[in-house]
Amino acid sequence: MNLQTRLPGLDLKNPVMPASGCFGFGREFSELFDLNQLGAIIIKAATKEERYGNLTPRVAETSSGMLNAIGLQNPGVERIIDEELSNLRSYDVPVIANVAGSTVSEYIEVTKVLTSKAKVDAIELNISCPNVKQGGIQFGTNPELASEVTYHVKQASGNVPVYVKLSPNVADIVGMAKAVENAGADGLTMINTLTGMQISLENRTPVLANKTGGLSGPAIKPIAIRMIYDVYQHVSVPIIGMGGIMTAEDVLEFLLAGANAVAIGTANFHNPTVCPEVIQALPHVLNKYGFSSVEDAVGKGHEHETNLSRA
Amino acid sequence: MNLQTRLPGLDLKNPVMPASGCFGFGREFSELFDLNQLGAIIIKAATKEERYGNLTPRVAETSSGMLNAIGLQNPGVERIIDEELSNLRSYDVPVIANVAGSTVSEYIEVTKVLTSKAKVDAIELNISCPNVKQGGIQFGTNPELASEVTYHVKQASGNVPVYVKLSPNVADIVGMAKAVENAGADGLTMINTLTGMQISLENRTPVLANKTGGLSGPAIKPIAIRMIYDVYQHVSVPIIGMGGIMTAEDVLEFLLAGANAVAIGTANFHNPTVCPEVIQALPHVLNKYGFSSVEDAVGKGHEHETNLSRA
Amino acid sequence: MKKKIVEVTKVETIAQDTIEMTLAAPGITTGIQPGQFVHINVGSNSSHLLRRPISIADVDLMEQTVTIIFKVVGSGTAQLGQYKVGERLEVLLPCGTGYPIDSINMSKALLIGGGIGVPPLYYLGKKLADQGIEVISILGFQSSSNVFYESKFNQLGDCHVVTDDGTYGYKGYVTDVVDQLSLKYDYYFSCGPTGMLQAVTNKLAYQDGYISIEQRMGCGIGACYACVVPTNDGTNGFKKICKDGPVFRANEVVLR
Amino acid sequence: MKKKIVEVTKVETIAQDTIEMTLAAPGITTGIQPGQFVHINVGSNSSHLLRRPISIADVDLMEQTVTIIFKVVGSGTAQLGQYKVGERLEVLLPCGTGYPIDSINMSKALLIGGGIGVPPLYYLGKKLADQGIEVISILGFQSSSNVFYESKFNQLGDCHVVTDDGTYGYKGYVTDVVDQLSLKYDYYFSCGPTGMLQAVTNKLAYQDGYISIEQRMGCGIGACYACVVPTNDGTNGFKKICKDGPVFRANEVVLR
Ligand SMILES: Cc1cc2nc3c(=O)[nH]c(=O)nc-3n(C[C@H](O)[C@H](O)[C@H](O)COP(=O)(O)OP(=O)(O)OC[C@H]3O[C@@H](n4cnc5c(N)ncnc54)[C@H](O)[C@@H]3O)c2cc1C
Ligand SMILES: Cc1cc2nc3c(=O)[nH]c(=O)nc-3n(C[C@H](O)[C@H](O)[C@H](O)COP(=O)(O)OP(=O)(O)OC[C@H]3O[C@@H](n4cnc5c(N)ncnc54)[C@H](O)[C@@H]3O)c2cc1C
Ligand SMILES: Cc1cc2nc3c(=O)[nH]c(=O)nc-3n(C[C@H](O)[C@H](O)[C@H](O)COP(=O)(O)O)c2cc1C
Ligand SMILES: Cc1cc2nc3c(=O)[nH]c(=O)nc-3n(C[C@H](O)[C@H](O)[C@H](O)COP(=O)(O)O)c2cc1C
Ligand code: FES
Ligand code: FES
Repeated sequence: MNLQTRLPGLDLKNPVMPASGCFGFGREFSELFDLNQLGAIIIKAATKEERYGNLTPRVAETSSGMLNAIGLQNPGVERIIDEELSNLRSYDVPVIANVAGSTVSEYIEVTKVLTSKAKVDAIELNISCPNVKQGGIQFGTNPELASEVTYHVKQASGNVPVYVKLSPNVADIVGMAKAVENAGADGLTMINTLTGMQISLENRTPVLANKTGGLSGPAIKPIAIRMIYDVYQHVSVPIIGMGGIMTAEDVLEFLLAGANAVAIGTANFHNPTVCPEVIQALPHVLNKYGFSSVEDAVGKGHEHETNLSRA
Repeated sequence: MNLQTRLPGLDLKNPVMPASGCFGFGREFSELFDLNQLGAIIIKAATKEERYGNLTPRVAETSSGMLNAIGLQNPGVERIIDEELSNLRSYDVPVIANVAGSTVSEYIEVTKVLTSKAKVDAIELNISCPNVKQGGIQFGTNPELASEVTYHVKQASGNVPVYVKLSPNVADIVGMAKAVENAGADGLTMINTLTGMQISLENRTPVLANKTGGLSGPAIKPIAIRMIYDVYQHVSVPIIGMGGIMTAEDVLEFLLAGANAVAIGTANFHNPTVCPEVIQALPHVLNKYGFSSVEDAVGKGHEHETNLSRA
Repeated sequence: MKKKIVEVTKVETIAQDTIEMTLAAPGITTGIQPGQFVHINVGSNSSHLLRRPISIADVDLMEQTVTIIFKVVGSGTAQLGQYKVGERLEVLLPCGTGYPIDSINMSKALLIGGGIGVPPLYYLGKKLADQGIEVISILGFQSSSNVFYESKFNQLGDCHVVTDDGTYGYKGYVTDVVDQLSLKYDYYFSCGPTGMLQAVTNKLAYQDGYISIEQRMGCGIGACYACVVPTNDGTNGFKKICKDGPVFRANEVVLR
Repeated sequence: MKKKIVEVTKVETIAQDTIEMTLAAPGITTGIQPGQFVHINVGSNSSHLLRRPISIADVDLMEQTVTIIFKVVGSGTAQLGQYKVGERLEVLLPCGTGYPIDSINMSKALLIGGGIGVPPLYYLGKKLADQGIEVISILGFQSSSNVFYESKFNQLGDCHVVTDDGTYGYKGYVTDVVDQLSLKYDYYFSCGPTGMLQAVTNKLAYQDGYISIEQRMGCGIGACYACVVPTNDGTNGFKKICKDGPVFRANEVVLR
């Protein structure tokens, strides 16, 4: 079974990669399995300077989901390159760098450093982090701002493709997708987390120190599927889908909705070997439901509709 | 333990009521328990004319949640009054009528009929139904439209209070809440469902005939809690909270977030006697966490913050 | 319809992926009509929020038990199949409207079941036979490994088994057997996949009959409007399968 | 750190809501240091998405088992407590960095444990005693019904139990006992609630010591930055409790 997947700038062995922020820089997981099995790796968000993130608690469990408010803790782009990317480069796996910032110029600077010094295979533009006070989510909920930052980052990235990560905390996801596509995005990654909160009955205060956090995990899968399905009908750039994937069956559901590849986030915490297990199960699942390759399945959840409207 | 809760137009024995669309008009549940135990009843959406709703399948199960796309099936406001409300009136329980429509004038007409002919205790203005092609959700994602329909329905309702039901499918829930408060809403009910989708791997098509459906159940509770927490800090009208409530502990979490009362939807399908069971457990739970009444707990999840900001 | 905690008193795999399970509780059998179903809470809050509807396949008034037969097709039936003798389940029963056998005047009945549509016909056949009505049954299965309850139906009267692949009994569909046998009967009673019910009702359009149909359910008690089926009376109206059905007169609703 | 399927070989309630559980698998004990923890998958996907960290309380190299002791405080530990002898669990172990006992030169050690902070100190004490180091312990519990492992600690050396309400042993807090006994020792090792650790590290500020701390975890292996604690070195930096800890030098991190 052919699991190969071709996306702008990315020639993937298979369509499965860990999602940003849920895999660090791969170091810990490499103790548990051979990272060469992965389709790609999306690394944790990089900002210009070191960031210390939010106070703890930073995570909470919810029904079929979790909340996180890490707050973009990272050692800054230069140290990420020196301490982490060189190590990751020893694997034969494309690296997608997640770029975050508070201002358009920070996004531009981080992108320049990553594409010139580190030669990452793609940029994932994180305009949707709900857990920082400045930047991030404002860009992700306002089509003009999203379009502006996409345009400038695209200018700065040279020939390294830029995938824009969309926030689900919007009324009109198709509008956002079109805005960043028009601004030059080479692809979309979706979805980031939904803003949520849990309140401790004992302490009478939100569980997370940051009060709100990003909701991820199987709880949000129906929202991710809906958004990808809708966006697929209105944009032509490829989509890396994510949100609650736990199994190879889930991967196929995302492909049917219109994703060309997928990322797995929260499931890595439940089962740190979930990525290779899903990759191993995928051929059987594709075959069981009558598909002969990954590409064969992409967007096939829309077929019936086309048939109907042709009738 | 005092469970009494006073809201505009509603003098409730306790703060727990079934949510609109999940309890029909109470008839079936009355076979299983005495409806007099309920704090109130929110009945299924009423439109001017009979509506036949969407094709089936209309529901699907998701991780800790469900999708529904009933599509406002109802016999029309006149038959609801004749066939259902007279029966409900035999119970000593306030009735809140959920009003839906495609146009502002439909909302007005249905409200007039319900408040003049049927003397319902309150109107729940449903501007957030994601499952109908026309009306509903547009009103709920656009603050100007929401404000307009609220204003007109408020004019039409006489002295019957109007609660506006907010959609969570927005980037700025506080902006929506303020808009309808300024337009005269007596209270808010929140949240309605999030738009989602499930795709059948066998059939290669969305499971629901309507394709998308509304996501409800414990999966969305963190989103509901966050939205109520945020809105509570910015509006002064009371909030009836809902979204994933299964237990009396969940009820307390909603009270702490700022809800004055709560509604239970999806849980009625899992356990049709959940409402009386939650009502029975509530005094013990309030007491366990140090509260002496329902009102005592409302908004107390914000206390720590007040303390901090005072310090 | 009541909410009951029942004890599992028997679990047996009677065909491929097909489990026969007996549920016991005092008073459990009260008021059950053939064709009604049990609405089962198969799991905890988060793992299965929605109940699963399973037809009542048999009733034992002496033992106060109800027997169900289900096929493991997804996660809900898989979880139900994990229950062991002695464990408890929470169920709603009896749900829906069954076959109106007390109000039908007949001397000979034809039962036509397909796959997991066979179970409700067994209790129906038993009740009919009790009333002295002659019962003939045609049961369709995919393959020999799926066949169950043949001998039980044989005790009620002639039973013809047909498999899609011909690995057991006749080869083909239940409607083929209807053709070959050219039977005489007063009413037919059918339950099975929608495709089968369409074929049966088309073929037997000139006959009086009752069918039992399925749809994904929310509440299972008539409150949520999830499980509707369009009526055939030109009104654009709907019936609720969980309350007005699952049994309908053959021409009462639109199958699609 | 490895992912292992382990078999539950013992489950015993040893104090109020407190369960001792033994996990067995070939190779399970390899490389375990006292103070490390097991990161346990307590449930199915949807019921508990996040693992639960539980300290290693004892290790049996002969039997290839690891013992954990946990208190049922919420739904995760409740579910863990439901496992029965013979059932299997999936775990990551050993996780984190334990007490660096091989690199410390000492002849006398004081263990100070509070509540569910007591378990990791037992395996620590056992290893220290094996090395010929004198072990004194002070164990604090809420009330007499919560006391466990007193006799086990007594076998390692003097053990002083203190309860908040005085229903068993001394009355008061572990720090009160530290005052009353005025002990001499080279290092102290403490694990317990944050409030207790603050009191202990304040009182013993002049002493060398190690503490073990808790925080809600995501991955439990160092990848997600959920479990950080601020370092005390003026850099605004953080350490990861799941990887750099849970054991830290007493003044290495900021407790709050
Ligand atoms: C009135 C009635 C009587 C039934 N009697 C029997 C019986 O006696 N024996 C038997 O094996 N099966 C019977 N079924 C079908 C049975 O309910 C489904 O096979 C079962 O719900 C599938 O659940 P699952 O979780 O295993 O499958 P999944 O596919 O994982 O189920 C996912 C969702 O789809 C729903 N669903 C899937 N298929 C069906 C279906 N055909 N009908 C209704 N809901 C469905 C489930 O309720 C659930 O909400 C009956 C259905 C109805 C409506
Ligand atoms: C390194 C380490 C070692 C531990 N060793 C032990 C031990 O030996 N025995 C023991 O009884 N307990 C121990 N704990 C605490 C134990 O992990 C929590 O009591 C448990 O996770 C609570 O889960 P719950 O579902 O029962 O509670 P819930 O409150 O329902 O848990 C909900 C969430 O909060 C997290 N959580 C709640 N309290 C804590 C806490 N104190 N620390 C970390 N996460 C928490 C859970 O992981 C979960 O994500 C240890 C914690 C850590 C970090
Ligand atoms: C702990 C945690 C940290 C995350 N950090 C980032 C991040 O740094 N950048 C980013 O774009 N997304 C981040 N995300 C979002 C995920 O990449 C992903 O979009 C989201 O969690 C949905 O996928 P999932 O349900 O599979 O986790 C984070 C998610 C989690 C749970
Ligand atoms: C089957 C179903 C039907 C619903 N119908 C309506 C409706 O007619 N009007 C309305 O305002 N909300 C409707 N809702 C939304 C609920 O009232 C409630 O806002 C939502 O489900 C969140 O609560 P829950 O998680 O407790 O179900 C419906 C929900 C479900 C599941
Ligand atoms: S399932 Fe709710 S009305 Fe039938
Ligand atoms: S829990 Fe993920 S880094 Fe510690």
